[in-house]
Amino acid sequence: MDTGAILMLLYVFVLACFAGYQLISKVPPTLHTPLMSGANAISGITILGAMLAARIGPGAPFNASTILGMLAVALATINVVGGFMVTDRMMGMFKSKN
Amino acid sequence: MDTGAILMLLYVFVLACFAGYQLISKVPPTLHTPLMSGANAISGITILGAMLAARIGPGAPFNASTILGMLAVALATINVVGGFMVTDRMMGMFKSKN
Amino acid sequence: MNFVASSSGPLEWNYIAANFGYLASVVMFMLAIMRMGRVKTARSGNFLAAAAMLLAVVSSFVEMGKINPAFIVAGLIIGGAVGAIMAKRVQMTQMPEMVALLNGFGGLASTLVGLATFYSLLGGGTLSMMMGREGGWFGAINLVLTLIVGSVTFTGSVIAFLKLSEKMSGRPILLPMRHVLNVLLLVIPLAMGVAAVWFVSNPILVGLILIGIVLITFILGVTIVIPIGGGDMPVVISLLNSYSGIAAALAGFTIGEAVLVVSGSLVGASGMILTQIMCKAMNRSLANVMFGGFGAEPAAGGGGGGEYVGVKAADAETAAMIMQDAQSIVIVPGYGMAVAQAQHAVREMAKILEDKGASIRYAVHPVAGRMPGHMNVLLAEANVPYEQLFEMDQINDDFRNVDVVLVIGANDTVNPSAKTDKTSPLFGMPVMNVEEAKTVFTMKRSLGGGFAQVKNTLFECPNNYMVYGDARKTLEEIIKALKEG
Amino acid sequence: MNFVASSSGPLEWNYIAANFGYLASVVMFMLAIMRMGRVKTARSGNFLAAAAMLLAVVSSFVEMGKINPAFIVAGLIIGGAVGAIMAKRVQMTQMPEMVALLNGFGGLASTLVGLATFYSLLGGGTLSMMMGREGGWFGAINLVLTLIVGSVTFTGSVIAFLKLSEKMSGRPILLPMRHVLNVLLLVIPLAMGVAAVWFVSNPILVGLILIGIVLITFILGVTIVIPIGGGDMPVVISLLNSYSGIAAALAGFTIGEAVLVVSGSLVGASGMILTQIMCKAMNRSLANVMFGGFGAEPAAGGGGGGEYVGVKAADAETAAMIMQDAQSIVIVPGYGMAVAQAQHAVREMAKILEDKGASIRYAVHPVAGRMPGHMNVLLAEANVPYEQLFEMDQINDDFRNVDVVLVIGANDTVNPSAKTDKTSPLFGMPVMNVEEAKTVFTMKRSLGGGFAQVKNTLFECPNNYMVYGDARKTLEEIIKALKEG
Ligand SMILES: NC(=O)c1ccc[n+]([C@@H]2O[C@H](COP(=O)([O-])OP(=O)(O)OC[C@H]3O[C@@H](n4cnc5c(N)ncnc54)[C@H](OP(=O)(O)O)[C@@H]3O)[C@@H](O)[C@H]2O)c1
Ligand SMILES: NC(=O)c1ccc[n+]([C@@H]2O[C@H](COP(=O)([O-])OP(=O)(O)OC[C@H]3O[C@@H](n4cnc5c(N)ncnc54)[C@H](OP(=O)(O)O)[C@@H]3O)[C@@H](O)[C@H]2O)c1
Repeated sequence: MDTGAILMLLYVFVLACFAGYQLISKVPPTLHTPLMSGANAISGITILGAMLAARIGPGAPFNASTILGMLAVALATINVVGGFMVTDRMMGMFKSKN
Repeated sequence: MDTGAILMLLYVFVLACFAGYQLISKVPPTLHTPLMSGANAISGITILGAMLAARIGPGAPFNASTILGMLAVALATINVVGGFMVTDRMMGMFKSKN
Repeated sequence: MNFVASSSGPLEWNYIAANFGYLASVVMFMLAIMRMGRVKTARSGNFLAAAAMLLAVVSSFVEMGKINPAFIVAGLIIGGAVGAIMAKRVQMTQMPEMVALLNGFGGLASTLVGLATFYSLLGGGTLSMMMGREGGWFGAINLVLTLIVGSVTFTGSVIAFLKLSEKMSGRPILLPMRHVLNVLLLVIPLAMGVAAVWFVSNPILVGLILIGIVLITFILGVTIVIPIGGGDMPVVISLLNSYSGIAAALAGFTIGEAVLVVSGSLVGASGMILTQIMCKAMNRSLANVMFGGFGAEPAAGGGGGGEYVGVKAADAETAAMIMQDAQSIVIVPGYGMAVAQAQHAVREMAKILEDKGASIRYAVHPVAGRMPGHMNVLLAEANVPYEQLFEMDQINDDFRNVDVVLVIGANDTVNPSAKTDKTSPLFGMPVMNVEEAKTVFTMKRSLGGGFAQVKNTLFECPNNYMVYGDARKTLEEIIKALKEG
Repeated sequence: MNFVASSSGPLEWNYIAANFGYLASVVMFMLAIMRMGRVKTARSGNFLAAAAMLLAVVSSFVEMGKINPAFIVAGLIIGGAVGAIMAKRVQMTQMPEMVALLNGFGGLASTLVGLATFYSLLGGGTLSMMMGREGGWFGAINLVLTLIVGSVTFTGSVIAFLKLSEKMSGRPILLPMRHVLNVLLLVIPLAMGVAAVWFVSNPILVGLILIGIVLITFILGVTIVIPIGGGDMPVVISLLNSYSGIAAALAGFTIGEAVLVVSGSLVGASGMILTQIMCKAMNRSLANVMFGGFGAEPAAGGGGGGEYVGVKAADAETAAMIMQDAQSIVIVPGYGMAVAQAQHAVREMAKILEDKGASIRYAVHPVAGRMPGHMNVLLAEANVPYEQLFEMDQINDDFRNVDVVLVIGANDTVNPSAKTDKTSPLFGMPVMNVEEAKTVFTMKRSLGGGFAQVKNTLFECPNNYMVYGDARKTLEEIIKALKEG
């Protein structure tokens, strides 16, 4: 990763933080808990890093990293799958009479 | 510019568009005109590209580009300076009695 | 960051420092736009944006390092002086055209940056570097797009400027087959752009092609904007403003400067939204505005000046006498107040009436005038206190409790038929319920139509009195009568 | 995009395709979070986020190309099954601890990704590549930070889980010198990180150091969270949730994946704001929550159970009789309703009363229960129509027109002394004006305190009647009485 790429990632980081800030302001309290759990599921995006570590292929032989990666994939998947399903259950409850 | 850098610029682009969208929703009509003129001034950021073209230095000899660049600097500066000053005048008028 | 520059040498401290400067200025721009969206913080937001721009320029100098900046400084001085003088001289009523003109300059600057980038690559012998190496296609596409968007923005804005400043008729000019023409004028430059990549080995030819692209899209900018009526210009300006942001972003892609990409797309996206919001307030679609022709001929709902029955008139003295005794007065300004430059007279009259014990409020329709916030800016210029300004939604249910409504040069925005007549082009646009007040005085020069050229049934209401004449003159007569009476 | 991977070979079509997939998923995540912020679109937003995640995973497979995915698939299957079972089995009342646990898994995953990245670089012989070449310092710093943030998130979330599920006492545990301890536990791993860069030539040593960092920050996560009371856990979870986003973003920096950086920082930033909003609703500062100890001992404002004068009690039958004749009834639920799992009984009672002609509304305090929206979720589970739910601000001025208020297991959120007693720790927190109603029935098991352990002056109000007992049992008795009566 060269300095140019690092700076780009920093741009991306700053912009994403800003977008995240903008998105959340003025959410009704009712939705705080499901939103928290939905955001929590999104943070399972770390699964991509885990997959990279758990792969076996050119430049990635089987070693400690593979096992660590597999564990990470499993944990991140629990976070993702459990998170989205639980959020769906919660949000599904907010239905109106009609 | 390699493909990695291009993709990064695309990320930056998408995020910035999103942030711009978020920023403007729900601005009172009173502010539309000054906001338009303020945003207009910001679009003068193209001045940075103009400066790059108008410079004389290593790898940038004096040629047609220098003159085009100077013109571009002048035009962009009109946009920037005029834009911010006009916006300031307009916004300065929204003052309350007290 | 600048990939073109960075690829020509190792990374230096100044490169890093400059890029943190850019990053900071991007953050400042975003915070600035956020602040500009609220009345209280708007001015400081604008100041912050200006500071961010300064920081970006300084950072750019830092990044360039040891260069001969003569031409840059010359450009900055000339541009700065011209910009400052323009900003100082312009009158508040001329704001729309001023913004249009500045916007055009921004677009032209982007076009020139595109051309200059091409020539500098040429001069430095690095053209093949750009077109040939990995990712070169990206730079090339962006170069062409920069030229197109920048040029359209330029001539489009100039036409908008001419129409708004009445140096050119505001009436829509409808060329035959204009849609076909516009499509051609867009497709040809794109095709030429593809051709340019084909002829990459012949830089002179490529240069000529690029200049051709610019000239053709200059024409496109004209043909896109001339069919659009003068009253729709604010929407057009807002759209062109968005384009100038996009042009800056594209220029950023071309030269690989992230700060241009971010700021440009911020402006591009926010301009798009603003355009949508404006269209919505006018109850029109963006397509309807852009395809033009609105206001070219009197609309079906009735000719501007014809067939009014039972219209009553009053003179300035009568109006003064009745207002004298009113408890609550609401002033409804419109485009005519801007034309007559009557805002100061309005404020003077209001002060006198306030001293006589009346309560004064101003009711501002979201699309009164010819650009959003037009009335607010004018009234603010005349020092009308912010507390007396009411938006339509805040006051519209209260007109029934009002003694006197004074309509000053407004027409479409107070037309009750927008609520009832399904055939009217105004139908569906929310209007001020002025006819519910006890007495209405409508100041305008004639029974002539407003922007939409529709018959206004307000003029036939039994409680409405026309006060004919230029709004400022009428107001001055009222002021005189009030002072004497 | 993945800079580590991309640097090992030329760019292929799959690399480009994958990266457009990532870009699309980033856009989808943003739109999803936007939709999740409105009740009407919340569910579809969550679905969109799930789709975005799927797209990202598929894109990652595309990017990796021809590999042996056995271990990945194994991880996906195990994780997917466990996650799905957990999500199906969990009860609505256990949501807070479920979120805490899932969050902890996310944090641990980031830690493991950090370690695995290190080992894979080691295995591939490219450790020196990372530490040695340009920009390597950046990867190294981020690796260490990933480990720290991920580990703290993991153990912190586990403690939060244990406290909320009452597998561990919710009481704050105050270690001596805990602030000093925490600072040490943070500074030492940072110093070890610096040392790791120093010993870069000895990969085994570096590996041991990294494991040491993880173990120490595991302890830090525990010591940070144990001093915080169980009731403050939702804020802690929200903060840890934000941390897990930051950990993902840092992991993205380490391996150079922009999609991780964007999604991670989206979660990080939104989590921070959510935390702030929650603290504000509780009238506490984030620092006050995080430094812990709140609720460790009865507050100055009065012991939880002591010194009540003139408290009146009523039995379920009496309450039923009076409600029977009431026109307008407002139900104010609190944490006790959640503990008693009384939401279905509440709904059943409300239905009977509605059939008898009463108007029923539910008044939900923003911090009723133990997590934001706690009451809304429970009431929604019991099929209470959304239209009958009112937020505090909507209904607080209307209590004076209400015949009967039924407080079900709420305490702090209905304590009038928050409005008057400056010494109370609740002072300044907005509360429900239930005491303004004609009659109040307060259902709880005793005169025991609520979360803040403050004396509740509502209990002494002349129009308040305590209905002692477990909320569900009491409600069932009321239902029986209503059916008979
Ligand atoms: N605000 C925006 O952003 C925007 C943008 C584009 C279009 N528009 C459109 O513009 C219209 C605005 O409505 P409006 O009610 O403000 O104005 P209007 O409907 O355009 O009517 C203006 C009236 O002012 C009168 N007038 C002109 N000069 C005058 C003078 N010197 N003294 C006195 N009266 C004078 C004219 O009548 P006489 O000739 O009889 O004097 C005319 O009928 C709407 O249809 C809106 O959709 C607004
Ligand atoms: N919502 C959030 O996000 C959040 C987060 C952190 C902290 N908090 C805090 O939590 C508090 C919430 O206030 P609140 O009014 O909802 O509740 P509260 O003040 O915590 O009081 C709950 C009451 O329920 C009663 N109770 C317990 N089990 C019961 C049962 N089985 N049947 C009937 N009653 C039962 C208890 O009294 P008995 O023992 O006498 O039965 C207790 O006094 C606030 O202080 C808030 O700041 C909220």
